[in-house]
Amino acid sequence: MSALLDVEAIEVSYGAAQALFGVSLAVGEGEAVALMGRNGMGKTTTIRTICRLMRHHGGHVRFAGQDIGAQAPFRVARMGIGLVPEGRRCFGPLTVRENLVAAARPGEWTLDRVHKLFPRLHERHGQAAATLSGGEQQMLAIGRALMTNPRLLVLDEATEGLAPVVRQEIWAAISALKATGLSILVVDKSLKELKGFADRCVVLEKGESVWQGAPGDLTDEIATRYLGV
Amino acid sequence: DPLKVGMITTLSGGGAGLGIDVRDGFMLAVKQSGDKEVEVVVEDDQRKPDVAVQLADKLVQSDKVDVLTGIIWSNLAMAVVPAVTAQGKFYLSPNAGPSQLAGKGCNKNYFNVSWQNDAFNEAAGAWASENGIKKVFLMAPNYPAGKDMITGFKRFYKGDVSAEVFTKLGQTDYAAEIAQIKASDADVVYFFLPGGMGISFIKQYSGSGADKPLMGPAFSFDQGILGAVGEAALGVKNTSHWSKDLDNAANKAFVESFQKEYGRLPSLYASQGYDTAQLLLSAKAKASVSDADAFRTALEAADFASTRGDFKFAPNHHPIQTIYMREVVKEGDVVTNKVIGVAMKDHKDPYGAECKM
Amino acid sequence: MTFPLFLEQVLNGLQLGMMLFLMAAGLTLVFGVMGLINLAHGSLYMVGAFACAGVAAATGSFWLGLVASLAAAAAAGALVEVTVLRRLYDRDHLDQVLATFALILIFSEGTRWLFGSFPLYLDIPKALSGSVSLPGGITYPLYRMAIIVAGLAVAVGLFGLVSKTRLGMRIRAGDADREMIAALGVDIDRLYTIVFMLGAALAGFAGALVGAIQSVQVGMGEPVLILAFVVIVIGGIGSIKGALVGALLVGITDTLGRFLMPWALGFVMDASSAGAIGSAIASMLIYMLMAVVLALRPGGLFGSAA
Amino acid sequence: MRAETLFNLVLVGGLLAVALIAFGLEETFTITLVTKVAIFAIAGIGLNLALGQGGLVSFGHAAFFGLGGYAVGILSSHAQNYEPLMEWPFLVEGTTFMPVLWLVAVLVSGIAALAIGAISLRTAGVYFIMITLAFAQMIYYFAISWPAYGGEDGLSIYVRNGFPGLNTLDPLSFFLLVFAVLLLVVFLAARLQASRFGMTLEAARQNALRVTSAGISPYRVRLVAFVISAMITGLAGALYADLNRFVSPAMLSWQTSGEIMVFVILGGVGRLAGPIAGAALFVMLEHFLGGLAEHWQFFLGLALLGVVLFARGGLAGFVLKERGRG
Amino acid sequence: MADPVLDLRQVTKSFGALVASDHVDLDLMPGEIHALIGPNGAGKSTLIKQIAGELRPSSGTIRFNGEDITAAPPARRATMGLARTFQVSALAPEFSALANVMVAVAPRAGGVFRFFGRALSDRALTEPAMAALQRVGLENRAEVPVSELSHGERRQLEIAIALAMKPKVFLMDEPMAGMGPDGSQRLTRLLADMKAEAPILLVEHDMDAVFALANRISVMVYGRVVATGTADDIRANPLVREAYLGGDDA
Ligand SMILES: Nc1ncnc2c1ncn2[C@@H]1O[C@H](COP(=O)(O)OP(=O)(O)OP(=O)(O)O)[C@@H](O)[C@H]1O
Ligand SMILES: Nc1ncnc2c1ncn2[C@@H]1O[C@H](COP(=O)(O)OP(=O)(O)OP(=O)(O)O)[C@@H](O)[C@H]1O
Ligand SMILES: [Mg+2]
Ligand SMILES: [Mg+2]
Repeated sequence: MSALLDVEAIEVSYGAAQALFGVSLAVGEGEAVALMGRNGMGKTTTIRTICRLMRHHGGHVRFAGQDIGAQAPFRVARMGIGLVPEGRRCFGPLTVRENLVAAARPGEWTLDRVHKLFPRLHERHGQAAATLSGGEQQMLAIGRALMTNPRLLVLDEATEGLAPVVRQEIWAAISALKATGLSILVVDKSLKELKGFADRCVVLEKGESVWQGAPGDLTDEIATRYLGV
Repeated sequence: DPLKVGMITTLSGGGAGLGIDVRDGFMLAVKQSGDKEVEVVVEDDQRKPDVAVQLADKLVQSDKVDVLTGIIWSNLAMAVVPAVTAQGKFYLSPNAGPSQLAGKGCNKNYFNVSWQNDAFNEAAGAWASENGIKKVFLMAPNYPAGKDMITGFKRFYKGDVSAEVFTKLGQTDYAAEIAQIKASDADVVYFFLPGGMGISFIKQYSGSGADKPLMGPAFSFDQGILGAVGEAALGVKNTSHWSKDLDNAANKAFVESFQKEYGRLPSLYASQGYDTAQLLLSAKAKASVSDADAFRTALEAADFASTRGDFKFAPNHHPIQTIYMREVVKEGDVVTNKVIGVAMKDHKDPYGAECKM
Repeated sequence: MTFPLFLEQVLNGLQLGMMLFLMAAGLTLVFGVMGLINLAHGSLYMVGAFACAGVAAATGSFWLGLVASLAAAAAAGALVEVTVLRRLYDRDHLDQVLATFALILIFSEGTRWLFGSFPLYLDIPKALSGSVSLPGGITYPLYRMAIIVAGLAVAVGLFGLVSKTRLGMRIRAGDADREMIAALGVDIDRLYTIVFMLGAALAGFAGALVGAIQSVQVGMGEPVLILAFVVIVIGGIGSIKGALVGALLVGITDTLGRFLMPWALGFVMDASSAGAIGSAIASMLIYMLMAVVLALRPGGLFGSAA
Repeated sequence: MRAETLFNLVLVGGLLAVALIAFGLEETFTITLVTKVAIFAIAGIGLNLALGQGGLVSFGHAAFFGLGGYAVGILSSHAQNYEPLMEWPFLVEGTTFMPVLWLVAVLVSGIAALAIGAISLRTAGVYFIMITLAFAQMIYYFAISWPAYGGEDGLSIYVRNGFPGLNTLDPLSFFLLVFAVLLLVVFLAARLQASRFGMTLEAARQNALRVTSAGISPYRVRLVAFVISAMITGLAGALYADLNRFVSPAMLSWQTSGEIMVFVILGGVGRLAGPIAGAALFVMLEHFLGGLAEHWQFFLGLALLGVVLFARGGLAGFVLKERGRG
Repeated sequence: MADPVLDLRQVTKSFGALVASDHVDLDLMPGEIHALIGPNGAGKSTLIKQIAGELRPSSGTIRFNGEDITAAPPARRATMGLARTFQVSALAPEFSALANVMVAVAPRAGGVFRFFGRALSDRALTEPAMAALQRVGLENRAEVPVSELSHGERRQLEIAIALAMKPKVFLMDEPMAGMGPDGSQRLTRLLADMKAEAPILLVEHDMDAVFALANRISVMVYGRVVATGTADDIRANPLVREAYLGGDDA
């Protein structure tokens, strides 16, 4: 399996404060990778670096065989990275439908298909995104990323704020997406679901990738040591 | 003896054309005199009164000038002149003559070489009465100079006033006023709208289908403005103490040399700048500015060939001069003014009586 | 006062409103949609008027001048956006204020440098001179009719562009969250350049059209700027419909105020003071209107509440 | 923080030094310029309180600057003409005594700000910018067309007002007086910035919801800040009237509001001494460029543009960042 | 039985055709944690906003310690003792974590209209603020600007602020959201402590936490409270299982 995304020993800083000290991970074509770690360990920073919203000063980021270190964010997105950001960041003044349409690029994912995945978004299509409930916004953020027809879907806090049943739906949806061959990189706090879903896990600790492996190998000892459970 | 002149005038922003004309007229006269002893320091007041005051301070304190001049606008003059004359400096006004400085607030060191603000309007009022105009529509911006203009007009006007309309300072659209004019029973519209306001009004008026003749003081029909309104202004009558076709030798020489030097027709303001410099040079030839009394006497004599022909000072140091009636005509390709008669001979401002020097 | 005169004044008010809308249209786009406080909007308006006057004088054709005004203002807009404003989107609004204030100085003095200090000549085209007769015995200048039509066309076009097209959605999305729209694959930099050019071209267009019946001179842009801001703030920022309604309201208030205030005061004082005082109140009227509208609806008439 | 203190001291000290050196060299006009800088700086510090700390971008501070100026102009012209301001219901006479004039200027601006702020603060963001502008414009047009005190022509104060024990006509003495006021204002602003009130105001700027849910009404905090801000700017207007011995509606115009704002942004928004740096740079540019070239405003524009583009956070931000790294 | 601290009667809020709160009756007793759960968009946050005063109910009344506060402005409710945390963090980003807490302490420690003293060295502010940070485990991040805190840390800070207000009621909108597994566990312990100080109205989707903490649970669906009961009642309620909990969860 050739790696679609290949992150190699990246170092990233906020001003003078370094946040990542060599994070490496790879996501293969069609693979689902879970990024884990306690609060403040650098998951979001890693994801932002992949999407070029932050610059690294050490290491490499490659996507589909290209070094994307010098690319503008929009180019990376067009190459096929779809982001569901932490905190959702829906376009508040725009309606639900406009949020989706603004992101649209040609491909299998269309407005109809997203509506089918999240019927709630269909119901609320004319409402300003800012007034959606938290969970509705999360659905919108995922739908919006799908509208870009990505090859790699990156979800930061995929199910934050969702009702258990919706959470299950989302996991089901992401699993279905995975089944279609979409590659996925996901951050979430629910260990159980991540383990059930991911092909591989990467654990971050204080800005370093300290452990990688199949979910089955994620022992309780590792979980207690790095994830605090 | 050397003579140092400080010129504060408007060289930037919307009203810069006037300042530039005054400056160019003034400098032309200085250049023609060939007098190497005259030094002129020019400063830009940006049409802001506070800046003008500070520049006056600078010219007096740092540059140590003997004479100041150059201010275009009444409100700036009101800010600067009292302070400058109080410090014993001479001020020669090449434009703007607020009534206060002609009356109660007159000063022995203040000379107005242009006109008292009311002059053109008084002459226009007199002319209107003599030429059988029964009813006028008066219009001016709502600020002191505008109100003075209207008062001035009414002073010698015997007929009726159909309406008095005050517009907003800086107004650009006159559709509402034009509708009122069309609906009124006036014979003539007399208006004072300086600068861009006048340009907008005339352009809009000419396209509106209104047919009442327009009249006004020269400011709205100055050469710089006629260039912008073009034929829309044809036929408009306006009062002025100067016109480029005034038939005297000094004026002919001035018009020709100005055109040669700067490549454009001189305006009213240029002639005033030119006359101001001429007056100053004439005084310098007679007395040293270090002897203030002698210099003042030399100024009072006004012993120079004015572009407007006869020129002398009243006791309040304001001009006694003839005001002409001009008409906007087309000469070849150029829209310009032509003198059609005298509106008021030897006009003298009415405020002098209050002046105690 | 007669009734036809009153009607004519209402018409004048509407017409002034359309003119204001035309002047504000570009600003609404750039300010409401891109979130950029562009004080130099008035300068672009001036650039348009000067370009039109310059080209019309050289070629004798107003229409060529109009084309030139669009081109010149768009080019100036693109230049300014690429060299200056682009660096300021992620900064504080106040940096934009200072930068565009600096641009006003540069444009004004630059224009004076090129064209001199005297107002330029610009006349309405022959095809649009003359007047039309309306029912009720009102004659109305054809050119002003043309401005109304142009204003309506711009309103409809802009409304469609901003609210109906994907381009419009992306611009608005970019305003809400620039980083996020880039992360979704939209080249927001290029998009903003295009929008800014469009806004600038609209300013130039207004400058040329309105300049033909006003004074084409340095400094003509600043009063327009203030009025345009008043208009879009009354209407609610970001709303084209709001800008249109705001413009008409301001136009009618201003026209009728100028006309009715002195008339009404004439009943209680002599004509001369009524004229002066009435006009003083009239000149404050649109600002009063704005204050009242905002005090009652802090987000403007059609804006989302601030 | 220490770098900033040093920066502030250098600025304030520099102002004094320039004035004293100018006095030594008998460059009287330079003293006038420095006085102007100090006065604009006071106006800017006033605005900075609302704008920098409170995030209240007032585009109408010229109203307070002008009201402060007119308070001085009106009172002293009455005093100079020996005409009482009013005789009924009680006698109010003019005065030429600066402390009283200042007090009146501060009160008048404060009261105006209370009224304007009470309405304006219902709005936020750009709406606030415009509604403050609207009020300032109303006052401006009123001043232009109201004939009693000169209208557009303005109002002259023939002799500068007096301050006990000081010859205010002497440029250096007047400068020192203004400078003392500036020091006082800087001191007050510094204390205010660090105080609970300053902290709360700042928090309200960053997140009003945060403040509300802590049980504080952001509206009240902002209104108080707006009033204090206006009072300081009004005081500057009072001083400016005496500097020029003249007041006019130009002080009330939107260009003046814009300029005060430019001082603040140029110097560094929210920085204590930012307005001093901004005013100094602006006045310097205006003075030197004005003498250099006919189209000096073109170059002024370029210079300002340079500052925005290359000095993030204004002069203060620029200088202090450099210092912090070194 | 003691009087409820918070008492909602027939509270209704509609947005156009959508009824986000539909005649809601709800109360909060002293010493309890009352959890409010329900599908996304059920109207939980809307209800919290009405209690906090950010939204005005279309009809119905809200009483706080017996006093009708339906129309009171939000700041006043906060002064009366209602503290809330936000679903999406509402913090002053340029301030340090400590200063954010201090702002909340000030109104209860002498008021905010003090213009002279240095706030940062005012121990009446810093000490309670520091104590609150300690309780949520942020004491080592006290001086860090909020903009540099990670998402999870911000959530912790929100709670510290609520704690520092020493309120009579906590309104918490999804405090667990964004917390890592370890964070959730620690927060669960903290909330269990906090209810001794003041009762908590808790909106939360983390069922582990809800079932571990709540004395009572109300379920909201389409703006209506459809069930109220103990954890076991709710877990057993087939309607809730279907509409909210889903197949296997909890
Ligand atoms: N804008 C910023 N400026 C400075 N430091 C930051 C900034 N954002 C994050 N950090 C720091 O970088 C580190 C990593 O943060 P990051 O947001 O990547 O963590 P995370 O693993 O996503 O945590 P969480 O689960 O809480 O979201 C943290 O120590 C955080 O304080
Ligand atoms: N201002 C508004 N205008 C229109 N609809 C609104 C507005 N505010 C909220 N809504 C709608 O009201 C419903 C309730 O929203 P609310 O935020 O209270 O849900 P919630 O129960 O908190 O959901 P979640 O668990 O996802 O946060 C949602 O469908 C939302 O879209
Ligand atoms: Mg994160
Ligand atoms: Mg919610």
